[in-house]
This record gives sequence, C-alpha cells and structure tokens, in this order.
Amino acid sequence: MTEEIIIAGFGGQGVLSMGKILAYSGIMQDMEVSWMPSYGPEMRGGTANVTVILSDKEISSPVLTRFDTAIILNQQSLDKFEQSVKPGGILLYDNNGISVKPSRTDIKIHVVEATAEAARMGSPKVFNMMVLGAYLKLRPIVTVDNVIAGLKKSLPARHHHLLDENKAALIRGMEIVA
Amino acid sequence: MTEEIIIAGFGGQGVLSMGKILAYSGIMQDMEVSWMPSYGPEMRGGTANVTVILSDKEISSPVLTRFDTAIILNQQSLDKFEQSVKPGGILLYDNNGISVKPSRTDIKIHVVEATAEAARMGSPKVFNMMVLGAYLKLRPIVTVDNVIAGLKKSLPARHHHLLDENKAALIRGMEIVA
Amino acid sequence: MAKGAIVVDKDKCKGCEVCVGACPQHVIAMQKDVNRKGYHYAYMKNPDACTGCSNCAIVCPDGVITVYRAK
Amino acid sequence: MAKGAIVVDKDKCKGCEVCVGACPQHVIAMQKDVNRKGYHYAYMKNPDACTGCSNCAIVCPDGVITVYRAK
Amino acid sequence: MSEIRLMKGNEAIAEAAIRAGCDAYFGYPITPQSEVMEYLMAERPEKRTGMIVLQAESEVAAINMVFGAAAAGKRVMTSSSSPGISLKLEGISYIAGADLPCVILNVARGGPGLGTIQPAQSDYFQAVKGGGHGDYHMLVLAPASVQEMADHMPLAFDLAFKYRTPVMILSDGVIGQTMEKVKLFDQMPRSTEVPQWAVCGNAGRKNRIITSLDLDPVKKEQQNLALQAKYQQMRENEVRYEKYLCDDADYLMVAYGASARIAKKSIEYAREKGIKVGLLRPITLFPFPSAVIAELAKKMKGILSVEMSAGQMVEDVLLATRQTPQVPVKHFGRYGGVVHSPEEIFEAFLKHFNLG
Amino acid sequence: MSEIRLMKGNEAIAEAAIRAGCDAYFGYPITPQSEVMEYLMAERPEKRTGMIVLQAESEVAAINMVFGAAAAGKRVMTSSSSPGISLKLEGISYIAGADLPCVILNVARGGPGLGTIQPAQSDYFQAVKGGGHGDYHMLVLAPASVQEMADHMPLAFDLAFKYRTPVMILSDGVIGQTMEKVKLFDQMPRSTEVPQWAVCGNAGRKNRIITSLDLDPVKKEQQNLALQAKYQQMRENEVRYEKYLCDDADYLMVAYGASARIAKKSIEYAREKGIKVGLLRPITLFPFPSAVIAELAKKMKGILSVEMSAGQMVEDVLLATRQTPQVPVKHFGRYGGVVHSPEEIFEAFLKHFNLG
Amino acid sequence: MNVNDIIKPENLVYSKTSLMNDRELSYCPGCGHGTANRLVHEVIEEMGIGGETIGVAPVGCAVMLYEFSNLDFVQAAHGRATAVATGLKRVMPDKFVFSYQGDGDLAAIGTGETLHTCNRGENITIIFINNGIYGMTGGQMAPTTLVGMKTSTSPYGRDEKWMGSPIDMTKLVSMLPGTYYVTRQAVHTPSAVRKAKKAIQKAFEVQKNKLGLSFVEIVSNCNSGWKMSPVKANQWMEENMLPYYPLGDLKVDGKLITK
Amino acid sequence: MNVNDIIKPENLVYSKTSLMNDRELSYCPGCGHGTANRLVHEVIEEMGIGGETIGVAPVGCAVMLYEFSNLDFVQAAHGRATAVATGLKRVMPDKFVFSYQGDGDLAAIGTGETLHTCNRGENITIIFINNGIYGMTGGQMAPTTLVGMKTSTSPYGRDEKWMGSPIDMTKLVSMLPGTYYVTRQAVHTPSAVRKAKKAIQKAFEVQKNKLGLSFVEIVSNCNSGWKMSPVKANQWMEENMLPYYPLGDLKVDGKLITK
Ligand SMILES: Cc1ncc(C[n+]2csc(CCOP(=O)(O)OP(=O)(O)O)c2C)c(N)n1
Ligand SMILES: Cc1ncc(C[n+]2csc(CCOP(=O)(O)OP(=O)(O)O)c2C)c(N)n1
Ligand code: SF4
Ligand code: SF4
Ligand code: SF4
Ligand code: SF4
Ligand code: SF4
Ligand code: SF4
Ligand SMILES: [Mg+2]
Ligand SMILES: [Mg+2]
Repeated sequence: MTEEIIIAGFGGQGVLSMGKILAYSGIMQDMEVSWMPSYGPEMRGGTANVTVILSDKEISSPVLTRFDTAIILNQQSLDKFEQSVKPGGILLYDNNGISVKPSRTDIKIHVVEATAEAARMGSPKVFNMMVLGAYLKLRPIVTVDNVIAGLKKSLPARHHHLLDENKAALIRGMEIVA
Repeated sequence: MTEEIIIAGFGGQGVLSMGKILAYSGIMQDMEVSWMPSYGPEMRGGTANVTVILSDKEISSPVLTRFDTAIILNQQSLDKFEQSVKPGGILLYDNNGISVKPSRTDIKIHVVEATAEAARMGSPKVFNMMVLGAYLKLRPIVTVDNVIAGLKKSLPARHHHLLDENKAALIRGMEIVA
Repeated sequence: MAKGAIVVDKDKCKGCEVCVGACPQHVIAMQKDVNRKGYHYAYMKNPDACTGCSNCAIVCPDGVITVYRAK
Repeated sequence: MAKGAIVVDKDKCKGCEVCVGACPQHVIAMQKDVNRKGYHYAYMKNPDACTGCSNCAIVCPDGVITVYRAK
Repeated sequence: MSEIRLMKGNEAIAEAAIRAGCDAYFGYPITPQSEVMEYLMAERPEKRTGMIVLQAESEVAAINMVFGAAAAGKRVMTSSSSPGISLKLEGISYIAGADLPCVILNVARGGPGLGTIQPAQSDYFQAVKGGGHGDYHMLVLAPASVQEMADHMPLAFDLAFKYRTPVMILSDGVIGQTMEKVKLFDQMPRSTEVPQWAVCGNAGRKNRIITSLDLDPVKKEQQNLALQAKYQQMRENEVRYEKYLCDDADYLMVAYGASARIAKKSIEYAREKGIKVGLLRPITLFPFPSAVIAELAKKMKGILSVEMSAGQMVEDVLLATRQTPQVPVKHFGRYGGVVHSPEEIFEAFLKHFNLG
Repeated sequence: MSEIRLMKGNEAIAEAAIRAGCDAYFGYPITPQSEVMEYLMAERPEKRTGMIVLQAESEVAAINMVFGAAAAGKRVMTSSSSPGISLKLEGISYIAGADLPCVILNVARGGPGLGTIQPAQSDYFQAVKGGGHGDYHMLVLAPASVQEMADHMPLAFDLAFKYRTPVMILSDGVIGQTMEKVKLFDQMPRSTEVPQWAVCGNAGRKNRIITSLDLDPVKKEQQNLALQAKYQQMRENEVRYEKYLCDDADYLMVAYGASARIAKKSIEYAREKGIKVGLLRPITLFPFPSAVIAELAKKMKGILSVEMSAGQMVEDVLLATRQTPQVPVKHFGRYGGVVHSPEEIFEAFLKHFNLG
Repeated sequence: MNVNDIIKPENLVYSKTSLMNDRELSYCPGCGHGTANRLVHEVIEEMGIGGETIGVAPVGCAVMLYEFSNLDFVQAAHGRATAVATGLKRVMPDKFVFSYQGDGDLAAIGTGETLHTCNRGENITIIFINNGIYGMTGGQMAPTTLVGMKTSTSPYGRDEKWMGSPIDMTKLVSMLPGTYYVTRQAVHTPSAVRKAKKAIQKAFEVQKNKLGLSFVEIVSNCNSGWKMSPVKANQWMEENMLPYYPLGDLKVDGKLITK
Repeated sequence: MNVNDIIKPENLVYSKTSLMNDRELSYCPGCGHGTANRLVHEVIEEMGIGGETIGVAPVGCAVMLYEFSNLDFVQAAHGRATAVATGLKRVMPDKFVFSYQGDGDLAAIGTGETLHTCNRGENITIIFINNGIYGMTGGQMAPTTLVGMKTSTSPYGRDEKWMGSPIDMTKLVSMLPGTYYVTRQAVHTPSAVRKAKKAIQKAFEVQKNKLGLSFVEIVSNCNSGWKMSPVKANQWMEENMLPYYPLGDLKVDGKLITK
C-alpha cells in the first residue's frame, strides 16, 4: 500500500508539521515515509506545501505531481492542486476562505470545517490536527495512537501537555468530516 | 633561413635585452621573430635565459630545446645548454668565470673575452653588446646598422646618448671573438 | 474635531501594528477582520483625533498609509 | 685591541651592505672581490675595532654573520 | 544499536558527521543547506564528541579553515550550495594540490548566478571535471536518499583519508530538504592518531610542510603525476553504482541523486506499459561507472541520461559508450531549479526513442 | 595605418584593448600576466581614449567591478591567471546568468593549488565546461601567437556583445610572455551607444534590471533555455579553427594555443621523416570545432590530442569522433608548468601509433 | 470636520513615493527594510535624480528591492555590492550609484569590498541595514549579532569567546580617509525616520557634490529572525541594539565626530 | 687580542638560530624579510616552543619561508593565511600557530579574513610585513603603498583620488575587541631589531597565555620593488614610511594606547 499525499495552504497554517506528524506515524507503523516540502526564503509568507508518501515498500520518487490525496487549506492551493489528484483519489479541504469550490467529479471531495470548529473549541491552533483527523477518517492508514505518538516525537517535551488537546481535535476532525 | 638561439647567463647580465635587441633587428629586416624568456619571481636572482628565433618564414614553436646557436654568459648556463646545440651549431661563450670549458667536438665553439675587454674599455655595462658583436661576426644574420636601430628602439630616448658606446662595443666584439 | 485623516490600503496592510504605537493621538487600531492575505489590518478607530501628522505613514514599513490634512 | 670578531659566511653574503652602516665601530667594509654568486661580500676591514656588539649580525638579513667576544 | 529517525537529508548528514567522528566543520549559511550548520550548532557536538563547529565570515574563509584543519590531519568538512561552492574552488584546488583529505557537501540549487534556491544538478561539471584550476579531481559521491546522506558521510571521510583527497558529496535541494526514515549508525570514536604527513609541531622529528607550490615545474609535474596515479587507482577501486531492473532491460536510464529517484518512478510507469527500462545510478560520479555502462550499452536500444541540468553527465555517458556508437544516447533534463516529474521523464523517454 | 611592434603577448593584448575601444579594465596582479595591467597603467589610457584602469583589492572584487561596468553596457575586461580565475568563477556565473558581455583573460599557469608560475593549459575544463555553478558556458578563444593576442581582443568584445556573454581568452604563460612581431590595428573609437538593456539611470523610460535571480524556477528555466539557445547559435556560427597540413594527412594532431605552435614544429619533424601528420588547431574552444574534427577523423589512422594538461581537451576530441570509434584517439601532455618540447611530442606521437 | 471632507487630493500630505511601484513588498510584516527602501526612494525623488540613479541590491531580504522600485537596478552577488557599485560609478561618474546591503552582506562576506571601496573613497552612497542577523536565509548569526543573542546558528546565544564580539563596521569605515560622511540611523519611530531621511539626503548630496563616499547605517529589526512581534522587536532593538550601536553621525564633512 | 683567539666556540655571542636551516634565503639582498624570518625563529627557539609551533606562509616573497625553517609549515592561498591559521588553531588549541603575511596578502585580498580572524580573537600570532608593495609579483601597488610612490601599477605615483589612501590595517585591527596585543615595529637598524624581537616575544607570550590575538606589523623595505639599493631603501623607509606608519605599540593587554 502506498499513499501519496499533498498538503497545501498558507505558511503558518501548520502544513509542514501536519506532514511531519503523518510521516512520524508512518514510521511508528514500520512504513517507509517521505516528506518533501516546498521551501523558500522564510519570510515570504505565501503558500506552503508538502508532499508526504507512506508506503509499505521502498519509495521511489519523493517528488510527485499526481497524488492519491490532496489536503487543502486555502483557495490558492485548491486552485493549484485540484487537478493533481489522481482519478478516484481524495480531495479534502477546509472550507474557511474557500470561495470557488472544487468541481471535479472523478474524485472524492470532502470538506471539513476545521477552522470554524477549532475556533469554536477555543483552540484555533489545533485546527490542523482536526484536518488530519478528518483525513484519517477517510484514509485510516495510520492509527490515532501512532499519530499521537508521532506528535509526541515531533513536539519538544515542554509542549507535551498539549497532547490531549491535540488528540481531542484529531477525534473531532474524524467526526465532522463530510 | 631560420636561426634558433638560446642566450643564457645570470639575471642582471642583460641576457633578456640582448635577445630583445636581436629580435628588434630582425624586425628591421622584415624577418619573423620570437623571443621567449624564462620567467620567475623577479627577486630570485639566479639564472635567466631567452630563446630567440629569427626566420624569413612563419615561426612555429617559440619553445625549443635544440638550438643553432647558444650564447652563454656563465658556468651554470654552459653546463645546462652545451648539449642543446645542434650538431654543427655554434656555442659562443664569454670566458669570465668559466672554469669547466665546453667539450663537444661536433659543434663550433667560440669564446669572447667580453667581460674583461669591456672592463678594460671602462664601460663594463656594454659587455653584452660586445658578446652580441661576436655573435654577429659568426652569424651575420642582421646588420650592425639594424642592431643599432633595434637598440635605439628598445632604449628610452633619454639613453640614446649611449648608442655610440654600444656600437663601439658591438664592433669590438666582432674583432675579439676567437 | 479632526484636522487629519488617513487611508490604509487594506489589502496591502500586513497588520504589523507599528503604526498603532507611532500615532501620538491613539487614532489607529487593528480590525478584528482579516484581509485577503489573512492579516488584521489597521484602521482609524478614533478618527476625530487625527491631526494628519503623518507619523503613522512614515513608519509604516509597507507604505500603505496615505495621509490627508485639512488646510 | 679587539674584544670582538665576526665571521661572515662569504659564500652566502649577498653584499647588501646593511651591516656596514650598522656597525658603530666602522669595522665592516665590502670586498673588491665577488663570491660565487657574484656579490661583493662583507669583511672586517678594521678588525681591531670590533667590540662584538652583534649589531651587524642582528641586522644581517641573511643571517650570515657570526659574532664572538672574548670573555 | 542503530537508531531510526525521521530527518531531513541536511540533518541526517550533520548527525552522521558527528557520529562519523568528524573533528571540525566550517561553513557559511546558504539555502538550501543551512540546516547542516544549524543542526550542528543545536547539537553542541563539542560536548558530544569534541567536534568543533565554527561559522566562518565567508565561503572562502570556510574552505581555507578546512584547509588548515585538514593540514593538521583532522577529519574536517564544509558545506554550501552552488554559488558558495564556486567561491570555494580556489581552496579546493589547493586542497587537492596539497594532497589533503576533507569532505565538501554541495546541496546544489538552480543557476547560473544567484539563480534560484530550488534543487538542481547543474554543478556536475564543476564537481566532476574540476571547477577549479589545474589537473585535479575530487572523488564525488551522489547520495540519492536521506539514508545515503547519512551513510556517505563516514564513507566520504574514509575515502578522503585513503586517498588524501577532497571528497565532494554532491547532493541537491530535493535530497537535502526531504525527510525520510533514516537508520543511524552508532557513534564512532574520533581518531586520536596523527597521520604521518600532518603538521602538528615538529617535536622530535623532521619538520613537515603542507604545500601545493613548487616553483620548479618539473617537481610540480611529479606531484601532478602522483595525483593522476591516485585518480587511476580510484577508477580501478572506487566505482560505485546501483543497477535497477537492468537485467532484462531494452533501454537504460542513467541518473544520479534525486533524478535517479524520480527516474525510478518513471520506470514504474514504463514497466506498467510493458516497456523494459532499467536504471543505472552512479553513486560515484568521479570515478564514473563507465565500464558498467559500456557493458550495459551493448544490449540496449537507447540510453537516456536524466539530470536536472541542461546536459552535463550525458557527456560522460557518451564517453563511456564510445564503442557502441549505434546506440543512441539522449539527454533529458529540466533546470534552473525546476525538478522534473516522473511523468515528464517518461514522456521524454517515449519521445526520444519514438515509442510514442 | 597599422603599426608593427615587438611585444609580449600580455602587452599586445593590453594595447589591443585600448585600441579596441575598451571602456574599463579591473584586475589584480598575478604572474604570469601582471604586464597586462602594468602596460595599461603606464599607457594612461584614460588620457588616450578615456578608458578606466583600476587595480582592485582582489580577483573577486575585480570580477564584480566588471559585472557593474558591464551592466552599464560598457566594454569591460579583466585578466588573471589560474588561481585568480578560480576566485572569479562565482562572478563569471553571475555575468553569464545576467546575460552581460565582458572579456576575461586567463594567462594560465601550472596547478593545482598555488602550483607554479610556469605555463599550462590545465584550465581547459574550467573554461570550457563551466567552472562556476549552473548551466552556463563562456565563449572561449585560444590565441596561439602574440598577433592573435592582439587580434582576439576586438573579436572577443564583438562576440561578447553579439551574444551578451562572457568571453574568455584562454592563453598561457608561453603566449603571454613571448615577444613577437605584431601588427597593431588602428585605434577604434569607444562606443558612445548605450545598449537597450544597460542600466544608466532610467530618465524617460521603464526601469531596467540586471539580475541573474529568479525565485520562480520556471522563470529561471526560461532564462536558462534562452542561454542554451545562445550556445546553440554559437555552435552554429562561431566555430573557428586553423587547419594545417590536413589535406594529405594520415594522422591528426589537435592542439590549441602554445601547444599548437609546438606541435607544428613536431609535425615538421614528422614530415621530414615522411610521416603525414596534420594539425587541427581549435581557435574557439567553446564552441569546439567538433564537426570538422569528426569529418577529418574519417580518414585518419590516429588522432593525438596535445595539451599542457593531464588530458582535458581530449574528451572533446573523443566526443567529436564518436562515429569513428575505430580511429584511436590518444593524449599527450606535460603538465604542472612543464612545457612539452617539439621533440617529445614527436616521440609520443610515434609511440602512441607504433610508428617507432 | 468629516473624514470624507478631509480625504481629498488637495489635502494630501503624505503618500508613498511614485519612484516605488504598487507591488506588495516581500518583507515580513513590520520589517524595517520596507521603511528604509521607501526613504531612499523618497530622497531620490525629492532630489529629482531618479533618472540618473542606479541602485545595487545584493543578496539578502532586500534582494528583490528592484521589484518594488522604478529605478534602474543591478542585482549583485552576496557581499559584492560595493565592487559592483564601483564598476558602475567608474564608468558613469556623473550618475548616482548606491548600494543597499544587509549586515551579513556588508560586514561578513563583503568585508574586503566594503573596506576597500570606502578606502578608495568611491563617490557612491552605501545604505547598510544592520538587523543583527541573516534575515533572508532564515535567521543565522551575523557579524553584528549581539552577544548572547540567539539565532539559528547560535541557538544558545552568541558567545564572544567562540565567535568574537559584534563588529561595528560603521565605526571602522569612519576611520578611513576615503569616507566623507558616515552616520548611524534607525527607522522604528517617526522621529528616527525623519532623522534617517535627512541623513540619506545628506548622503546623496555628498555624492552629488562629488565629495566622496557616504555611508548610512540603519539599525533595523528582523522580527522574523528574532522571533518577536514587530512591535516587540522594535522595542528590543531600542533596548539592546542601540546601546551597542548608538545612533548619530560618526563622520561629517570628512571629519570624525568625537564625543 | 688576535682575531683568531677570539673566534672560538666559547666566545660565541651570536649565530643564526638553529631553528632555521642552512639553505640560502631566497630574498633579494638586503630585504627585511630575512631579518624578520630570523627574529620569529629566534623567539620560538628561545621560548622552547619549536616542537609545538606551526607556521602559515601565504603567497608573497616569504612563500618559501618553509624552505629555510625547521618548523612545521602550511603554505596558504593568497590572503587566506589567517583562515588557515584559524583552522589549525581550532583543532589544536594547545599548539602555537602564527601566520607570516605581506601587505598585499593581509591588507588587500585577505582583508576579510584578517578582520574577522582578529575580531574572533583567535589565539594566534600574526606577523605582518608591510613593505608598501607587492614584492613577489614584481612590484605592484599595495594597499599600503604611500601616496606618490611609484610602483609598476602606479608608474606615475599613487594618486589617492584614484586609488585611495594607504590603509593602516594595524590601526584598524587594534580597534577590534578581539585583538589583545597590537604593535608596529621595524628591522632596519640594530635597535629596531631588538625592539621588534621583544615585540614578537610578547606576541607569542600572549598566545602562550591564551589571551587572544597578537598582531605584529613590521615595516620593511622592498628594495627591488622600490628600485633602490638596500641601504638607500632603509633610509627612504625611515624618512617616508615611518612617519605614516609610526613605530610602537598600538594596543597592549587588550587596551588601546592613546598618544
Ligand atoms: C555566495 C553566497 N553565499 C551565501 C548566500 C546565502 N545568503 C543569501 S542572503 C544571506 C545573508 C543575508 O543577511 P543580510 O545580508 O544581513 O541581509 P538581511 O536578509 O538580514 O537583510 C546569505 C548568507 C548567497 N546567496 N551567496
Ligand atoms: C589568488 C591569487 N592572486 C594573486 C596571486 C599573485 N600574488 C602572489 S604574491 C602577491 C602579492 C605579494 O605581495 P605581499 O603580500 O605584499 O608580499 P611581499 O612579496 O611584498 O612580501 C600576489 C598578488 C596569487 N598567488 N594568488
Ligand atoms: S496622521 Fe498622525 S494623528 Fe493621524 S493617525 Fe497618523 S499618526 Fe495618528
Ligand atoms: S504599519 Fe502599515 S502595515 Fe503595519 S499595521 Fe500599520 S498600516 Fe498596516
Ligand atoms: S660585532 Fe659590533 S663592532 Fe663588531 S663588526 Fe659587528 S657591529 Fe661592528
Ligand atoms: S648584511 Fe649580511 S648579507 Fe648584507 S652585506 Fe652584510 S654580511 Fe653580507
Ligand atoms: S526575515 Fe527579517 S529582515 Fe527579512 S523581511 Fe523578514 S523581518 Fe525583514
Ligand atoms: S622583491 Fe622586495 S620583498 Fe621580495 S625579496 Fe626582493 S626586496 Fe624582499
Ligand atoms: Mg541582516
Ligand atoms: Mg608587500
């Protein structure tokens, strides 16, 4: 099983760390993983994206232009990556700030109101975990426990008190995905 | 006609300028010329040599290892270049400071006591012109007038009063070569 | 009554808040709303106090404030 | 009478004459002769005056002067 | 016990440097490789192993600090990206000319000039033919994964010391920035041995001189001949490569580093369509695996050199296949910071060999 | 009226620069080419033509001053020798990447490292393949006489401006230091025209930008493609070479610069012995005269690449003769500052082709 | 008076200089580069020399400066802006040439070019943005980084024993006979901006009158690199940077100011 | 007393240091390099640290220094001696490391390395031979060439309008907190030699005590480059160089000497 994912949004939305948590979780499950970010001068804000691959065999190219799943966090990224999803693949997006919705019919399109829900829960920062939860609902390639373990690995110890909050967001994301 | 010459001696003996004067004279007579010095960090004293070629046709290599004529001004250069004279060629040397004389029998060996004679004439600086005179006696490839014209070209105007002295040395060199 | 007024180019404001502290009259505050780039942007919260002194504009790193003063 | 003496390594002397002026006793002069490298070399022209002060030796760029002083 | 981590290529190589017993790192920031020094600084290797990490005032200073520490017989390295490597070339030529060992990492980006900060492989000629002056070569390793970024580090030091030569690890922005699972080897001790040739104060022995100068060209030629003999030994003993699906292949792709990974994916596409394509991935770019390519060429219908450059390695492929002039050798690359996709490699492959 | 003088190659090229209407020279001393700047300084060209001559604090500064003056649309040049050229490579890559014209003279010496100050041709790869980072080339001229040192100067500027490219004149210590008769062309006027692309203050027009940067790799690739198109044009239009006794030749020597002169002498020896050898002398090293060599190769029994290097140009000869694999291509060279003699070239020739 | 009555063309007292275009600046929110960019353009516009001015932008966060400018520009290699400016100025002595450089650029890799350009007294203007860090490459230590300051390559704070003290390049160049006007300014408050602008103006006037090299340091924040909000960063700058890099003229009319 | 009675081993008061070998120095007659070479070796011998010392010789007339020395040596690229010395010292902090550099090397191409090595306060010793010219390459202008001085690249005399003023690198480095001992000496007279030797000794003692960077300039003649006899050259140096480059300590114990 190989899952090829693109995660894209604004810089600052936690795109890269979502990918990292996924990759960590993959390792927990003894999978091969690859995480390739778009990179650039730090300050230029703008968009960020990361290609994440999880597989039970050796990964050939970390560079992809077509994906099984696209996880999209803003309009620009939606415009850019909608066409990159393989037929039959998944496009999952957070609907905050999305004015032009995806239109393809040959892929499975899902939406998650994570920004809004996270704000409602009073912790807007965990919105990306919520999106991740939504994704895992659709594609349970790694277990929630491993995601939390992965998160723990990627967080410095002083932030470990946030783990519970993140787990809650993850699970909430699984619930609200549509 | 092509004449391939090596001139070699101490730095400071005017080796390079002798070569230059020869080359200038060659130009005066519409010949092709080439003057290739050994070069190095200025201060390292030691030996200096220059390969001069005069020819009535295009000159191929400015770099040579065998010569029609070797003009030698010290022992080290004699040791180094005696074997480089082509059979039948000329080896002309100033005998000042020469302890081990040339020994080849298949070349024409000539000696000129230029250092001593120039000192006797009270102008030790023109000794190299005397050697040049000796050479021209043996190999009149350029005329004395052209040598003087060549010398004039290579001397800055403020030194032109030295021309007569140099011409005298040139002619004296022709007389004393043995 | 106001003698001055500023216009903030809402879409280009980056919400840095440098202008806020630079205004001697405490005219400027940040909007709750965000602009297209996701930044809260500056606006005249207290327009009556503006003297048109331009302090805010000259410190705005992005040069997105235009200042007017009644003659 | 001399209290000091110098030995110049004749073959390594480069005839720069720096030692000549450095000697407070005017001991040193240059030979008419040249050495193997073609340089006139330094020698004690006035050996009786040498005090063994080493001035000449420490300024000799080529370090070719050795100095002795009677105890 | 070996340890599994998720790391960027740049981080893995930095961690591997510490574990390989590297004595010193001197560098200057430049994207996309600044993580190397940042990782080292954060790790405080001077506490872990005594390794020195110093940020130099420039790339030129950094390579000359490397020169100094290498002269002391230490395991020393630097890293940079394309424009920074250009600045190091005089120093690299000196290091080669003085027969010193060291490791230089180039996480290459698009050029020429300031270019872009995106990945590229257009420094191949510079690395392999000798970008600096004079007849020298570096031994050049081309890792294609984060794992190899780590594993090439001790290998690079071993080769550097075996041949007393600068070793370049020629990577690119993809490999440097991508995170993968990496199995880290255990900490190796830093060497306490002072090599026979190293300067370290001459108590009790004849003094030692580290130099690339000989004003006498005949002696300098001797040193050059010794260099050439080293290179010949490398050609005989150090060629490294990976063969992938070559046994039944009718066509061959040649690609290194990130390009090799991407080419593999395009070979998956080809194989799905029943076209038998194999990959020869040079792991050493100098010495180049010419013999194995020459051998493979004999049974191929066509060879495609895939590089993120306008065509550099393809010349070495052409040179390697001189005895099979009938086999077409083609080049495909994107460049200036554009990374080719598996799809476009596959399409280019079809087009070049009229398999449309 | 043209004027005849006896000059060193270094002096001839300096005088030719003044006469070619060069606007500015920026350089740093290094043997064996310091006479270039010395001659210019003594000539006070600012009085003769208004040409600026400035001694920079380093080679790096010099090439970047060249970059600045070239950006202004001026005819500008620098000169150095091998280690100094290595230092200029970042700047050269920038100049290529920004599509600027300039002339760079390398009077090459033995390497690697500090090497010797004696003549060499071991910077061929650096000059021709692109020693700096990124996919760029310089147009490379290789004068073989003092006359060509002079004549290549206006040619170099014309080509630099025609293609907006750095042009390298790759010479060596022999050609730089040798005096020969030279016929100097008349003074040409300095250009008063400001090219369309040059920066000079934007009064009355859109502003102009000179840059080699594009953070967007797709755009940077466009610039790269335009560069490659230029190089293709050069290959089609600018190949220059000299054929010497090739018509009846059974064997071919390929040699440039000083080596070509020396090889000619060795061909005299061969001809005396009745062996028919010809010489192909590339005058442009990039673009390389591959087609003519390929054509000549067809009727040769053997080809010898003669270079003062351990074997660099020979790769381009091998690439050129890919369709005639049966014709042996050999290399002979001395290096590290040793200049081969006509005799040893001849002997090597005999040995390589078993004509002993 | 109503706001809308005030906002009329005839009441305009301040708007962005027309020598800059409408493109959004690429700097982080609150970065001093934007203000410094603008001041330089304002001065050039007010002096009416935009048509005779060439800017030189080396690598650093301001590398794209030319994207926001209507001036002719040359993008220079890291550290080499003053060499490029020298080349430009020597062949066009009657044009205005300025470089706009960061502290990494001017005081680390470009040290040689900076000192020698200043020493030659090239008749150009150097604008030097000292934010104590390598902004563009993600916040590494610069030669001007304060002792104890944390950056990505001094994650435990700059240790002067290991890395030396922060270098005061402006003071050093003021010691050279070639510099004619040397000053240190900031742009974080309205009054600092006004002074900085006067200094930049003076610098270009020195160039206009061919008096020699003028050098304007601007101490600025790099809030991203410092990992602070822009407002905090300016505060921190005032409290920490300015004591070490005190504002004011260092050399006027070719004479050192001794305090 | 008879000369031959004096010349006895027991009467020996001065002979060339045994840390130098017997090879003939490659310098021109009367060149100060020879004396400076010797002083450095004498000090190292007297301190008994020859077995723990590594010298760095960059390009310049002293490039072959290692040929005359019994010390370990590294030959460095032009201008990079202090970077090489930094590399050596950082990996061998307990050894003595010194560089021996010309003015072209240290003050032109090596400006960046010089300043930053000094600024980092590397615990090394820099010996800086200022002869106002590029000796090795045949007498071109150096950054330290005096105004009006003729060289092969300033054949009509250095014009400070065009080329700037002679740069006083020693003064500049004394301004940096990283330097601990900075002095300027000469070796053209016996008393100058004695002072210079003391200074070099002090410099190595600073290094021994790990106090920071010590920097010894030696103003010297390049009689070949200046086209004078050695004796004339020393005279000219005294009359022309020393007023511009006055001898004496510039910084002692980390404190600037103010005169
Ligand atoms: C030769 C070279 N080395 C390194 C770099 C990477 N680089 C780009 S900008 C920069 C430093 C930026 O810092 P600074 O000059 O202070 O400018 P800032 O971004 O802080 O304004 C560096 C190291 C480069 N582009 N070229
Ligand atoms: C990169 C490089 N540039 C230039 C040179 C040529 N070069 C050798 S020594 C030297 C300058 C020598 O002057 P200085 O440092 O003052 O030493 P001196 O000979 O006067 O003692 C130069 C320019 C070189 N070897 N390498
Ligand atoms: S113009 Fe002055 S008073 Fe008005 S908002 Fe700006 S700073 Fe405040
Ligand atoms: S200073 Fe400018 S960019 Fe910052 S908040 Fe105010 S208006 Fe917006
Ligand atoms: S030792 Fe003193 S007195 Fe004797 S020769 Fe030397 S300088 Fe003169
Ligand atoms: S100083 Fe030394 S080299 Fe010079 S003349 Fe005296 S003894 Fe000879
Ligand atoms: S990184 Fe720093 S210097 Fe660069 S734009 Fe952002 S705040 Fe400004
Ligand atoms: S050239 Fe000058 S510095 Fe060099 S050895 Fe001769 S006198 Fe000394
Ligand atoms: Mg900065
Ligand atoms: Mg000097």
